Amino acid sequence: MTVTDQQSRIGEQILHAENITLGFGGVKALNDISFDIRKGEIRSIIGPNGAGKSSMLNVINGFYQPQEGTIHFKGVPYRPMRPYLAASNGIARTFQNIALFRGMSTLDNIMTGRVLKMKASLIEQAFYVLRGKKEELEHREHVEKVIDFLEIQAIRRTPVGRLPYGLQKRVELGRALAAEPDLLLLDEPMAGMNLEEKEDMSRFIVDVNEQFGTTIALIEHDMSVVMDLSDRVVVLDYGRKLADGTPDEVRGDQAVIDAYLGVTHE
Amino acid sequence: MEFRKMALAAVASAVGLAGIAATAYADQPIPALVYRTGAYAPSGIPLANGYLDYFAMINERDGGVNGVPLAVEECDTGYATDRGVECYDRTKGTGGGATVYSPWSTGITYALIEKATNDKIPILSMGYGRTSAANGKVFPYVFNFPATYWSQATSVVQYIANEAGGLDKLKGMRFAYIYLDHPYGKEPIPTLDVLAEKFGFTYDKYPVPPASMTEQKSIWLQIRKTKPDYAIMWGWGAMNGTAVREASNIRFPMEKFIGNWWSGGNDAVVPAGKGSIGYKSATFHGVGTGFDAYKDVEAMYAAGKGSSADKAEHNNPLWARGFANAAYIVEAIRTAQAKFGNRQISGEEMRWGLENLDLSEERIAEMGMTGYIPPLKITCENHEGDNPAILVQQWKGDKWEIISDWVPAMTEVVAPLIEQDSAQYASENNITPRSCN
Amino acid sequence: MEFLQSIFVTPFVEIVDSPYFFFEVFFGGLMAGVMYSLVALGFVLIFKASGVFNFSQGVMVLFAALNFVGLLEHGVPIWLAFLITMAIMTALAFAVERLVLRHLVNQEPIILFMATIGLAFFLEGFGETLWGSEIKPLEVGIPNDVWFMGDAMIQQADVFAAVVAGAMVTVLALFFHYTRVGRALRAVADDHQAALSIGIPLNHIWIIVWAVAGVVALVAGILWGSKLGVQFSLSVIALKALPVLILGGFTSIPGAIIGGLIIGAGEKVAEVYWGSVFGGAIEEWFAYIVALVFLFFRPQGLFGDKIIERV
Amino acid sequence: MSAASGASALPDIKTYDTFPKLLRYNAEHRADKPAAREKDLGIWQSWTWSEVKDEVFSVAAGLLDMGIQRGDRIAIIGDNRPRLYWMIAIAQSVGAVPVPIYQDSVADEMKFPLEHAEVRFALAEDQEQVDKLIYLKQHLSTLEYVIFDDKRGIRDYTEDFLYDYEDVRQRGREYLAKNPGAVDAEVDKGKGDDVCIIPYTSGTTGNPKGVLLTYDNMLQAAYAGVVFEGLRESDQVLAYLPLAWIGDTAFSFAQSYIAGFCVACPESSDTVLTDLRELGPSYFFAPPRIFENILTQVSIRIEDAGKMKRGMFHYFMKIARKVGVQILEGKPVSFTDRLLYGLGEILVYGPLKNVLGLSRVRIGYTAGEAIGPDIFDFYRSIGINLKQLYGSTETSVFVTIQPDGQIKADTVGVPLEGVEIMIDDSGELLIKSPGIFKEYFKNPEATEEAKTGGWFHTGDAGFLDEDGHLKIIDRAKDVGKLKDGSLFAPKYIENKLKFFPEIREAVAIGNGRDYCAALINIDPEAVGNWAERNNIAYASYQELAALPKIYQMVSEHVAQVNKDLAAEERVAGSQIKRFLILHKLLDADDGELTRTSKVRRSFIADKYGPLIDGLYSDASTASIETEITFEDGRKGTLKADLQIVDAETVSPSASFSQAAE
Amino acid sequence: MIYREAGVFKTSYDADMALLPIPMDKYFVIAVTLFAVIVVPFISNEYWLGSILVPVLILSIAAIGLNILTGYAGQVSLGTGAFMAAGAYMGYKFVTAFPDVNIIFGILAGGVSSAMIGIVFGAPSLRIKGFYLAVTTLAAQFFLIWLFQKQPWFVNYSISGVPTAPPREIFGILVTGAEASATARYVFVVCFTIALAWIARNLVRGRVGRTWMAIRDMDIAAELIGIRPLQTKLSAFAISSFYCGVAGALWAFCYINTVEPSAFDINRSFQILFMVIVGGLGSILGSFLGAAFIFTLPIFLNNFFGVLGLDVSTATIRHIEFMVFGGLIVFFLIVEPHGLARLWALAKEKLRMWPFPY
Repeated sequence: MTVTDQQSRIGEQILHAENITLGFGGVKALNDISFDIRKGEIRSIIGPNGAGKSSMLNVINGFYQPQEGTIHFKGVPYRPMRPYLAASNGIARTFQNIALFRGMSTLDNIMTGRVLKMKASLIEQAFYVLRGKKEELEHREHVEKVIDFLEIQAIRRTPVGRLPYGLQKRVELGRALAAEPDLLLLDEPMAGMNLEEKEDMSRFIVDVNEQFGTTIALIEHDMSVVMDLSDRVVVLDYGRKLADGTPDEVRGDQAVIDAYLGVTHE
Repeated sequence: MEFRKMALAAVASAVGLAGIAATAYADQPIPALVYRTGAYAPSGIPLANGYLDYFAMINERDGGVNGVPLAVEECDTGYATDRGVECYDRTKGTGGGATVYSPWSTGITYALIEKATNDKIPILSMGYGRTSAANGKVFPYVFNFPATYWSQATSVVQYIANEAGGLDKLKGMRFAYIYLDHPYGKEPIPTLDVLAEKFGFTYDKYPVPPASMTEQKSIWLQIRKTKPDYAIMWGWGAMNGTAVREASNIRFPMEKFIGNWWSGGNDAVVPAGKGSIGYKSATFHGVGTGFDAYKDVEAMYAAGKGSSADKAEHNNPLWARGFANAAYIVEAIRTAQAKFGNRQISGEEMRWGLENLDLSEERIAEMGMTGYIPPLKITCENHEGDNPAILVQQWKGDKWEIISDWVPAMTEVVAPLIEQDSAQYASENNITPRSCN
Repeated sequence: MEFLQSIFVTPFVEIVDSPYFFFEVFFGGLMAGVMYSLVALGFVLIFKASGVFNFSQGVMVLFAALNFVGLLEHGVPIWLAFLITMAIMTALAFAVERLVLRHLVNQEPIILFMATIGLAFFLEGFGETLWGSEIKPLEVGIPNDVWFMGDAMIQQADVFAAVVAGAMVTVLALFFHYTRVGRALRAVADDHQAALSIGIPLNHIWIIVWAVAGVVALVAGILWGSKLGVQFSLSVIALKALPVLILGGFTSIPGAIIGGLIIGAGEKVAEVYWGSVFGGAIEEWFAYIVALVFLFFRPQGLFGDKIIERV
Repeated sequence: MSAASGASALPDIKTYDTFPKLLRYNAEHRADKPAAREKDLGIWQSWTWSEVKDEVFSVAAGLLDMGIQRGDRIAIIGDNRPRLYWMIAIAQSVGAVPVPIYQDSVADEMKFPLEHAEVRFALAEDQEQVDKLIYLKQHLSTLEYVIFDDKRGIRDYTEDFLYDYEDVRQRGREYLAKNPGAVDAEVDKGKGDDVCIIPYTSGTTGNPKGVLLTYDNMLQAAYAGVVFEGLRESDQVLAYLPLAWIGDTAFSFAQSYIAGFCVACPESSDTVLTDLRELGPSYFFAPPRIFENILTQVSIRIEDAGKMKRGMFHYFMKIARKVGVQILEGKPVSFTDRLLYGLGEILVYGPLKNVLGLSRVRIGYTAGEAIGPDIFDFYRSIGINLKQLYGSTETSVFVTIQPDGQIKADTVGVPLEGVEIMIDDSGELLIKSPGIFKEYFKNPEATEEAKTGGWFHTGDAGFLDEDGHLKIIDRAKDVGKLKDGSLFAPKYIENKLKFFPEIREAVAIGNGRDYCAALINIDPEAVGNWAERNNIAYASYQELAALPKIYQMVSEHVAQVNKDLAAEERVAGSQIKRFLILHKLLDADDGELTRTSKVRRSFIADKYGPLIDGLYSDASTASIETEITFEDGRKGTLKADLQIVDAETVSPSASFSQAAE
Repeated sequence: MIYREAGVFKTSYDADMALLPIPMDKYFVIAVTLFAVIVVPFISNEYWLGSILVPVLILSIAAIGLNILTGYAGQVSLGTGAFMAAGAYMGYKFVTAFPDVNIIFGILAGGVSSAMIGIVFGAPSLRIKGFYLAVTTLAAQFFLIWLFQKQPWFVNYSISGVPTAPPREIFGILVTGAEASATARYVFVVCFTIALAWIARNLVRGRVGRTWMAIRDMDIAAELIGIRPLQTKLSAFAISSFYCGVAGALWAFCYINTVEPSAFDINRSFQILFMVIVGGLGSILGSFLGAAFIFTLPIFLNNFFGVLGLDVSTATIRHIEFMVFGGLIVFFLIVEPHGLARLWALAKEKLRMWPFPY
């Protein structure tokens, strides 16, 4: 990918977090963290276990309320945020431990991702008329595109509980994509995958970013993956921000090498 | 596989069910809605035994009523209305049509009134069910002789007045009314209201929820505090025993505690043991063991027939009540046979038999029931009978004893109430009261 | 206005007017609560160790009492009847583990819950087939007199029940703290893996805990039965234990005791002083409403483990 | 109009002598009939003939706009998707020649046909194919335009020769708006003897040859087939075999354009079986291998069923074997049997066909190799009208077809109208028919060799039987002799071995040697399942293949084959004397099989030399080191010591005397 | 075995997302429906219509209601009886207040009132989960029954407190009250049942159904994709209660003919929970199977001994019935914890794959 290409793809700030502090009891999970995410980029948050990565995602999508600091999303500051509000503002996410709706099929799981886009009244749904029917058909088509995109046609009707781990992860990504988010949060999308699955998932992440122009923020353990995928990387350690920059800058950062790279590459 | 086998069996037996209904009965069919299980079984078992024993005795001793054997089929309702309705529907067609029903439950009676009327099968809800059904003009198929709840309430008040030395002594008295929070328990309240107004007493209402009949502590604490002159109880099932037990716990004077006739079984006094001695209750038939009719039952037991219950059960007023109920039914069949011939009679004919039932002292003596049931005459207008009255019995620690004469009801109080309620019913249900002339 | 007064003024005036009576009501309530606690205790034991919401606990009370009183009627001495019934309850625990629980390992809680309802039906039918459904008086020599504290009357039977319940809880506490099995039971409540490491198979733990719950049911059955006679209605008191459970928390033995006391005292006081305002019989739902309101502020109950939500 | 009656008149192929002309005919006469379907986005997206014509003409106009010349070659590379089929017609519309290429070839394998055909345009299905073309581009001086169908992943490619199919179509629409009739004019220029298509044959030796077929070849051959079977508009075919294979072109393109039936493409190669079941085609082709696989699957799955069901299945299969074929062919059978068969239809055959997706098959073909009589009869006995057909790329497929009601498992049927057959002295089969190709593209020597005086040398050895049915024994060049002069037809022997479900592939050796020996591949699925049922543990194919029990089982099969061979006088001398089970599956990626899964005999003889030496010595083992290619293209070596076993042979005289009894 | 699906393919989402995409299923359901509405009334006797089919159908509606709440939205409720009671009492109030309005509206009014009450008692579900929630629904059970029993307004100040279901007509045919023929009541109830089952099916397979299941399967994830937990749970409570309310009203009007609290006691709640679980959580079909099974099993057992001709006392029969019933429940849960619907689905799957085992 050429440099010019990347610049044209990445736009203005979409999310801006300022001085975020989050504590549980006496423990500070996040301590005065500031960073931003730009439209169209792949932004990674890395750090060792317990660095506060997941907490950061949870703050972004409103699951935790930070004690201090503000977040602006699309220029609007967060009021006390609830997860469903974050979702309706265009933030979707996947989970480190798969959080699919196990009793439902792949198709239904992804359809559920489009819940916010469906407006039919209860009566219309009850009688399967007007919007109740129209929306189902329209959204089905969109969901089929997601299924096609993720190459999971063969498991369309399978209850997700029966799928192998790698496919479940893919379905979960599909559910998030179905919402057509402005910002997609991925919490360790490749955790527990084998090499081939990781490669597939990386391809999907890049494709999502390129094809739909979706801004992606991802947490990942696997450094090599992060460095290949990301436009910019934030490094956290013990709730503090160690470094922030392009993969190359981060890779060269002494603090990062000491705290993280040095450890894992032993 | 297992499931499939079972389903097949289910279908097979369902088919069988239809088959049996058509073939098994050739005699006078009397379905018996009983409850030998569930929360009310302690009351239901002696009732059922007495009821069935009389029919069995008639079959055994006389070979049926004028040669027509009685075919009794039990159906267990568990005192549940829907089960009762199902039992009714299941049995009403047996053997050419059920003769009569005694639902033994106010709830089931309510649910069956219209159905039975429609099916032209009479209901004998003896001393329970819908009181205003005493009005035969509106409820041609429902009978509730020999006395209704409302009559009973007036008789109880009358008895208290008698004990106190006259109706005027009621003025200023305070009663506690403990009742099952159920249509049955609420039935006498309008009457009590009228009586309170009329005689100047007051009464506190203590409802006992059916779901927690055994939780009466707070009620009796309050009674201990208010110290009423008399406690009157309209209880059923486990509620009776609990109440007597709690009353004895707070040292409530037992001779001032009177239950209605459904609170007068052995189940009411057993749990409290000695504490229940002195507890009174109403009854509309005699108690004890000395009646001639009982001897025939004992003879039957000796032959290994009947409910195979211990004859000690005859001491239980509830057994006696089931027995009396059956006796009334048999007499009504006789009455109907007298008009329609000595053969199986239909429900409609049975209705005529019930409506023209006339038990004189002589007839009662022939039945071996002197002192056991009072003389009775039913008419087209009056399905309660001409002589609503109660006896009062008292628990002596090992048996019940009748301690009063017949205490008549205040029909002048009850009649207008019946008139009013049945009129409301008639208007709600678009019924034109029939003419009895 | 009058209505408000009858809610907010009159009852308190009455309490102040007649403190002895209030004490009597309150104390009576506490004693009723002890009885609820005994039933709730059985629930908690089983829930704690196996995560099963055992709806049949109420029927176990009936079943134990039926066996006990049945044996007495056949002239078995009390102590022997007690021991035999304990053995029966233990056998029941074995049977339940072998025939039911073992086959339902790893099923959803609601399935296990339904299974215990099925068990309740079975036990009810079984017990009554064996012993009949007539009411049976139970006399085991529980004192039946009253004491007076001032004007307040105290039932000796209640106090006896409280003492028995107290002893029971003490024994259980000792059992849990000082025996290997007891410790395993506590461990299993926290973490099934940890319990395995103690070396007691999960199956055994289930049997033990069901047997203990059976004994608790027997004690409750004797106390209730000598009060009400042994009859079907005994099984219905299980419903009374449910609000106690939610108030106290499903997993806490002290919760069951304290919850029982609160519910008992609360509902009696409410019924006596406020019941008539609403037409009486409010204690039927009062406990549930209290529990519901309480849960709203503390979803895990009084002593239950805090529920932490994670992503 | 009733679709079911469907047997409307076929177009006159004299008038409509090219496919684009037929397309115009269809767009006019079958405008609203479905022409194509594809399982995509969860449903069967459908196009009518008029939509297809619109699409084809639009894209064709786009190509005109891009400067395509008549006679240019257009490579078509990819899975079975409607657009790829349309591209055949698109190319033909503007007088260009489509060159379909096997989509699973690696880039280097593609290079030859692309280079040889001097393609100027290419349609690549997706990123995978585009990548191959980009890699090859520098070697292909003629390639100017690469059009891609699925833009997934290609968005950021900067190569200036890449064009999005949809953009081309858009261009075409604009071009058409300016030049209406431009495409029609090009279509009108087409003639029956123009080159229609250049498929490349996957030769077992040497480079592939481009077979130049004219419209007349294709149309007349396909038309004969259509008439022979009464194909009609309401028929439906599932296009799942490689598009570059001439058979697929014939069934899914040529015959569809003539008969007007609908061609459906599966969602992906993973979902073919599901799609087959959903679609329920009425016209179905599969090579014997697939029928064999399906039957193997059936047997395996049935073995897992409950005892009762299994018993029922076997019972009714017995009934089917007894009378099924007769009933299918309308021959008289006893009433009881008919009744039992009817019951079986309800309980077994019907559901089975339904589950397999074959219940609506009206005409089923198999060809390419001999099909095991057991397999063939199995399908026929459950009521599927499966037939054999004989043909090749050079004959535009259709040479002989088994006519309904006259099916013999060991023949390939009777010649179609216009087909003449001759057996030369060496036993080789020669054919003359309207479908015979024009020439090998840029290979006059080969043309010379294969075609003399209008007769095409098929290279197959065979003969016509007494009923005029053609019987194929083997490749003519493969038929040889043992040292003792006995006839040795390797394929004949191999096929007999392969008819056992446990044997997947076999290579018989013996030409010029003392006796016949065999290398055997077991079928991992069938044998694995068998092992599982018998509680035999194994970790890998190699281990499985070396198990004594497996050897034991294969020995029995070989003995059976020997017994069969002994019963036929001509081949009785070539019984298998020694054999071994190979430690790896023969694989096209390793060059051991052709892309159409035919054994490359000489390559194998070379590669497994040490093993073959072992077979002709007294040794009881032989060791071998082979190179294998992993799925991701990496290579590795595999070492193994293999056991060699003496097979039980039957003395011919003994068996003849038996047979005579 | 019966299924012939080859060649059944969908060319549009409309067809693919139809209620019953497999033609065999569609024909089967249509046949069953027609059979139930047109044929059954002619071939069944009064007992079967009035005492078996009518209650089973009504309980099926209630079971669908509970299944929506418990099976689809994952909220366990033990208050079904109370919501049925709400429907019965409010339906009664409505019918007597507006005697000229069509009875259908009366029944629906019962459902709507029950739905509103359901919303109130569903509110705690935001904070309370699992068995804690189950027990709190008992608050609804006891409070509502107490309320209806206590307040004479609900029974129009009837002296007995047990009003009779007023007779009402549709097209001049009595459909409620004791005088209505079993056939009329059956047809009335079966039409309601079919309509409500159809609606339930539409709901659970559509957007709202997916949000319910999402909350059931993983409430946090559901919230993070934009599903409002409270709104979703309350909608489940409301619709569930609506179904229960309609069932309660029908129970009072078309089956027992009286409006009495004891018909809706805690045992009813348990009975319906049984139906849902034995039938299959999260299955509309299961609600029917469960209702039929649980309702008819005791009757069947009761008759069973009679058919055998054994001379067993009624009480013993009942006790054995209890034991067998309890035992069967346990047996079923062990054999197939997902209920009869799962057995059905497996059987169907078997038939679709026939003759293969999978």
